[in-house]
Amino acid sequence: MNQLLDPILVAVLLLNFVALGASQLRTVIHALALQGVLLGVTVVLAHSTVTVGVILMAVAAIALKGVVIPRMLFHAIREVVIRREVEPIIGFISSLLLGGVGTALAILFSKTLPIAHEHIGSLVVPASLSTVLTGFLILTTRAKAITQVVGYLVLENGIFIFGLLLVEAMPFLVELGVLLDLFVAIFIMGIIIHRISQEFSTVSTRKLSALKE
Amino acid sequence: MNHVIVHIVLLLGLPPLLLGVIGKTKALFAGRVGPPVLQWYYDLAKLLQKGSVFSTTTTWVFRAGPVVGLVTALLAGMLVPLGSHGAPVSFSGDLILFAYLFGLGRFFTASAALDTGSAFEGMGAAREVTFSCLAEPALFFGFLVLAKLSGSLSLTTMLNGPFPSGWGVAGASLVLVAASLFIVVLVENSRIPFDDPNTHLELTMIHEVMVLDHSGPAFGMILYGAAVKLFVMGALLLHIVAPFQSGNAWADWGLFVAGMLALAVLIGVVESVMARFRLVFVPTFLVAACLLSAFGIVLLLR
Amino acid sequence: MAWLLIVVPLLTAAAAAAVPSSRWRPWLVPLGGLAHLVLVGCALAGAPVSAFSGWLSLDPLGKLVLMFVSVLFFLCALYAPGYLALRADRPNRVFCACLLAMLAMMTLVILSHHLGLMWVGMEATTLATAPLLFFNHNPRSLEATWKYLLIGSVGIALALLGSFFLAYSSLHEGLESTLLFDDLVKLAPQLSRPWLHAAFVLLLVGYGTKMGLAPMHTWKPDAYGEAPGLVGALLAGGVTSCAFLAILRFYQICRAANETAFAREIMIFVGLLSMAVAAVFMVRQRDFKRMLAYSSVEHMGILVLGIGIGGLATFGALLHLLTNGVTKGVLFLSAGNIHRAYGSKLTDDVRGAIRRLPVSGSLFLAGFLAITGSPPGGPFISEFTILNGAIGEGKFVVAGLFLLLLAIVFVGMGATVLRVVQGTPSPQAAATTFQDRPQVVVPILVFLGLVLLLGVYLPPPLESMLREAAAFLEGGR
Amino acid sequence: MSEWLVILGIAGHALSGVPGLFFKRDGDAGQKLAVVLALMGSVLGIAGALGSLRQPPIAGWVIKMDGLSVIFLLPIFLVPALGSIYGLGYWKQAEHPHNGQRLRLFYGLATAALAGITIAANSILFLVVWEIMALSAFFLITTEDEDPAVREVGWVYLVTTHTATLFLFALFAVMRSVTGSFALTALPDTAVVPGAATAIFLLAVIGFGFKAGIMPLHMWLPGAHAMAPSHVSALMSGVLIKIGIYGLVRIGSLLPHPPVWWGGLLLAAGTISGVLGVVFALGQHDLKRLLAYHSIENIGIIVMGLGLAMVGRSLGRADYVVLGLAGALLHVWNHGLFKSLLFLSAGAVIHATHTREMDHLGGLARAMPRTALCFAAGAVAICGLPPLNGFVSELLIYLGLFRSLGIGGGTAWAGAAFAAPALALIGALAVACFVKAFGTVFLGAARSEHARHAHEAASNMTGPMLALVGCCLFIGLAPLLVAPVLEQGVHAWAPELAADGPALATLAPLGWVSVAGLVLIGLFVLGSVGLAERVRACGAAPAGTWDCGYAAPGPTMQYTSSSFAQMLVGFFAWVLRPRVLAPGEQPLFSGATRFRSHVPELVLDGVLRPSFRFGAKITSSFRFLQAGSIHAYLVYIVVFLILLLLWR
Repeated sequence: MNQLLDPILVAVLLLNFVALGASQLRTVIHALALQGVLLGVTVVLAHSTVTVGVILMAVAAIALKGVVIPRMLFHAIREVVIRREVEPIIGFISSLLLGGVGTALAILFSKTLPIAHEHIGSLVVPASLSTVLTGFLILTTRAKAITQVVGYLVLENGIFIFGLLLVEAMPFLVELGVLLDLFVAIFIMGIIIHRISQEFSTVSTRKLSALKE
Repeated sequence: MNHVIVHIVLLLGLPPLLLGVIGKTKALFAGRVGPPVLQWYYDLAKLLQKGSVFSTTTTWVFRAGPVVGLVTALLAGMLVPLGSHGAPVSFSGDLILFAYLFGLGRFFTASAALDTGSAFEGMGAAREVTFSCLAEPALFFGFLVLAKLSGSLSLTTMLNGPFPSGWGVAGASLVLVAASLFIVVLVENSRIPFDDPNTHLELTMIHEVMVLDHSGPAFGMILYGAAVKLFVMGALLLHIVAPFQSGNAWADWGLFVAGMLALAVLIGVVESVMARFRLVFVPTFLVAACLLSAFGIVLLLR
Repeated sequence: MAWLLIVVPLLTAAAAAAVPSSRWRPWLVPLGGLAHLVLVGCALAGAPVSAFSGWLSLDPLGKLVLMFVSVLFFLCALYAPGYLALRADRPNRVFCACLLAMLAMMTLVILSHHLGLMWVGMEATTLATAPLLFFNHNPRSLEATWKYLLIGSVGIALALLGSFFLAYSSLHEGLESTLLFDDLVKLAPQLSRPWLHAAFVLLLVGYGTKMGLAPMHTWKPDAYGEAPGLVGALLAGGVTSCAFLAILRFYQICRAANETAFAREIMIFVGLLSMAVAAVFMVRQRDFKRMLAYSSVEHMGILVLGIGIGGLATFGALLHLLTNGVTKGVLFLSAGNIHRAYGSKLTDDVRGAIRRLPVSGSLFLAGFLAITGSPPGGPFISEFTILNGAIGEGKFVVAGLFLLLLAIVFVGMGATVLRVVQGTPSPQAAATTFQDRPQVVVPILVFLGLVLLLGVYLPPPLESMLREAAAFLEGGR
Repeated sequence: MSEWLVILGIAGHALSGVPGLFFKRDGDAGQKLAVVLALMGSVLGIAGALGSLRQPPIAGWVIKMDGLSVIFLLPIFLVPALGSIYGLGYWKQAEHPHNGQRLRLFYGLATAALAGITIAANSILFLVVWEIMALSAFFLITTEDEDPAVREVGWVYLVTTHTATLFLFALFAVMRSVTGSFALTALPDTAVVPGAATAIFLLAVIGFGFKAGIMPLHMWLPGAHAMAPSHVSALMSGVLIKIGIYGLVRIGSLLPHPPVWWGGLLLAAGTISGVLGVVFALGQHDLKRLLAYHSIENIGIIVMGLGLAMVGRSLGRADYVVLGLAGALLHVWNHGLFKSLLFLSAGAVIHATHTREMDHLGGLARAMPRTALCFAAGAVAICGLPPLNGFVSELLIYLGLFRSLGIGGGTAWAGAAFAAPALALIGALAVACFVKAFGTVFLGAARSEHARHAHEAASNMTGPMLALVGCCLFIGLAPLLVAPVLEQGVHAWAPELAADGPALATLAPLGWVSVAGLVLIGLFVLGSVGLAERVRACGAAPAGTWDCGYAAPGPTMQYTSSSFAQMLVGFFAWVLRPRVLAPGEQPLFSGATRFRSHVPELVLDGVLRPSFRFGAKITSSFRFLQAGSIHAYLVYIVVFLILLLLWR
């Protein structure tokens, strides 16, 4: 495991908290973009031998997670003329606290799992799990559809981090397939958010509760 | 063979006499001279000569009622032994036929009453069938006791078998059964204290109110049938309370007739000394009768 | 061969996207379905299906599901042109293309023995079906699509994490980490238990979301309620089967790793929970399409329950996969017709369907009776087999709960269905000019035929397929 | 050979309704064709059934035909055939264009399925035909589904029958877990873990009890019988509910060496159904509901006989087995005959007056003499009175019960003896109830316009009824002729008796029954002739009813069915819970007032509906979980995930 990996993961964790704490939608998306770039870098670091494939992979990740998707999100915001604030269902402080608790729990849980000797002490597992939890937190505590997309992306990032542990197992093609799926998913979500804003003149999913018992 | 003939003769001939005896007894208690003992024979003969009146609402059921009532009573009479003599018709299980024959009679007499469309007769029919619903189980509990004692399911052996020895082994049960059967006999034959054959308050009558509309020969058949029914059930009871036998067959016939007359007198006495119960008490007594005979079988089985 | 199975539908999809005439385009769907059916026929006949150094291959389990999905799709495809002709107001380019793409992706999931690849395919089906749900382009369908997409994606993401855990559980033991299904089964005994357990749970929850197991089923009533009946049938019969297949693969790994007990008790729990939740929501259900969705939840529960019971019930569960699928075909399509005829799917407005639509109404009733396990419907045999399995395994409490829940479901579902079909047609019946036409009725009749066939007689080849699949599944060790 | 005749017969019935689907809705050609097919089917079927008595039982993997099957096959082929003839007049296709075809289709299907059940040799086939029968019955009950009341009773029936089916699923699953196959074969003694045997028995009692209508599982029965067309009621009450008895008998035959409490349980259940059934019947004022409750009563009597037979089997008392089972099986026939006779007569009344309300009828005996005669015959038979068939079967059961005192040697089980007075009570109550029914409907004066304009039913309706009367009379007068068939049934149930079991004729005075019956009829004829002669001789004058001097007795003054039963209903008010809507305090010279009394269905209205409402309330209290908030949905996923992660 590369020494540089852990510091970057720490940064990723911090970015989780930014995403949780920020009140401006732009800030959140910026944090997300930065997280994406960092993850792209980690790909390179995770591999013991850097090959063309790895570089390609990293570039793809950075391009998608760091540039394309954030742009799409900004576009969506711009297109959908709406207030730029995040609409938290619970306050920022409490979401931060929950995030902290979540991270702690994630670390504890990762302690219960046996780690392979070469990964002993590395932050990968805790970081990925806590990022996953952060993603869930954003998904469940933010009203705006866009913010939920952000949450989903954070979730994906968490999983992506875990992927670093088994770069050997994960063939290049599948990695690309995963990224492609992610891209398409976000694309369709973007379309739907656009529709939502047209139909309901808001992107708050609070309005999206007509279908119920 | 002779005994069969005697049986039939008695069955056909004796019943009105019982009614006469009952009437005479009551008259004596009342300090009256009363009608002659054979009065009922005259009445029946008279009724057979009389013209009849049929309500325009009635149908064949109205005419079938009296016939079935009489026929079933007579047929039942062929199943019970008189005195120490076996019944002409006797087979294992005839006791059930015995009970159900009366059921058939009840069905048609009650239907005949309803056929007139009269409120009173409807009332009478309702009471008749209602009370017999309670009398029936009492009768069958009694049968259970007798069957258990005699180990047989035929009236003849049941009634001639265990007595008087039965009194030795199971006196208590027999007393209970006798008591309950006595109640049943009184109710089924509409005697005081449960019913009053010759009251004039239709509202209080059970059996008599059913036949208000019958007249002439049909009415005669009804009266005769009722008498036969009393005779048959009385014979049943007599076996339990007075199982006396002399060695001689013909003497036994005498004993039997005497016994029946004594029973008539007893009924007469009861009717004279007791007042008629209010209608609402009749069910109570019948339930009591059921319990008595049920207790009788329990005593046997313990 | 394997490539063909996937590529042919994709090409047809592309063609559908290209064809200009929206009158003729729908006919490409049955065409693609037929082609796929023929290919599957060859594959079953023994043509070697393997590509990508074993990443794609066809095992007995895959054979069963593939055959079923292909038949189901073809019959639904036969229904499509008639349906789309009725909905001429709506553009159908995306619809047709996505239908075929969905078929391709389902095939990919079924064939792939590489867990990552399978994941990609599964997520792709989610994405391919989203536009189908949005076919009606009204706020309700929009909401349904959004929920389906988000919940589905989140769930599937968990499945990916689960796959990673699985891979890591092998890596951890110093073995070379792999996501190849066959290798994992071989290595199973040495896998690290904690990672394996966590992985199984994550995968069950993840693919369970796609399958619609409670409590991850929440998207289902909305999606099935708003989507065209045709799409509902495909989701309830096809996509869910693929997700179930995925779960089965991991169950198989658990068996190979001697973790059967753990996997089974969790599956029994989830299965009963799903049945219970479905039962609760089916009682007094006023929307008959949502009711069908809950019925689907219930039957997914039954599938998982059957696997959890094991023994004879495994066979029953696999059979139930087929019987439930075809019966759902009857129900969703006839419900779609009734919906068309009344312009409403609420029991307040829909009465006397048998008088209004003699064929569709009767079919809806028949489908209800079959799905609730009345002989001689197919589900009767499968559910009865599962019950026999449960009692044979000595799981009397499970058997009792199973029957109790079936009874509750029957009461809940029956009240709604009878209100729809019986009586004199309500005024809304005159709302539309829709009538039973051959093109929208014949496919349903074929489905019903299959239901009854499976009920009274199991064709020997099919039976042997089922037995092989069950053996393959139970023969993990 | 003979089994193929039976299968042909089944096919005939199954297809009888099909051609009609292709004929005009307002023509009766399809109906005539259906009747012909049904008749052919019945002739073939009965021929096959009787023929199979001459050959050893057929025991294949699919079909199994022995004495029991034959005993149940005969009424199954007889009653529906008569019913479909009756339908020609009662349910003319021309008068019911939109449901006549459906009715006949399912009428045939139900008949065929019933016959199929009795010859099914494995549980899968059994369940399939069972459900076909149950569902066809549902469609028959809901023939007039435009009427909400009909939909209601249909729904109740559907729920009950499906519950029963689920119990049967469990039953056969347990059996399979013991025997290892789906074949309906006797459990090997060694294999029977007591638990499994008891489970099988109890599941059978409940599962089949629903169909048979044993109290308290009868809740579907009164409404369904009342609401269905009358020839359907005849089919259901006459043969369909007996199939529950068949299941009970069949399963009982597969369980060797039952513990004695099984028989005791059945005896108790039978007694309760018998007494309560007739008591509830007394409370009814709807003619068909009354008859329906009597079905429950008679099922009770049948179950008593079966219980006695089981006791006998546990104690090794062949005489209990023979008398009890033969009585039960014969009563299955008898009830099939006289109950369908009664329902058909009731149908004729309804067809003529368009009301089932007894208190609106009266005096029909003059307008419809043949129907009245048929109803009277049915009433006498169902009360178990000589000389008709009901008496014979009850006699057998009585003899068995009395013998349980230990008469005839051997061990006694006096517990059964106490059922005899109960049976007597049932009989007496039945007499009361049918005097009430016959009297209020056919006798006295008409109580309403409906009744005043009644007309005799067409001959294609009275014909089948008279045929049934003939059957009742035949069994009542010549029981010796049917005894051998019954014995075959008994031996199929208890094979150990086939070799050296006592003959029915030696245990029961069947010959005497015929003699008594003939004498009774002879005396009756004699008496009536005599009476008629006297009346003619002495002259008879018509007059109005003498109402104890009341000047103007009117029809409304007659005793109604409710007032007739008022005392008895009072005795049993503790179980009947009659609802009385009586006028309150009336002023002087009060105007018109109403008095109404009604006996609700105890189990359905008293227990089930409230509990179902409660259940629905509970379930709907969970609705908030699906409130449409996607956030909540995501939370479910997380929570559930964590829960499962903490599983181990």
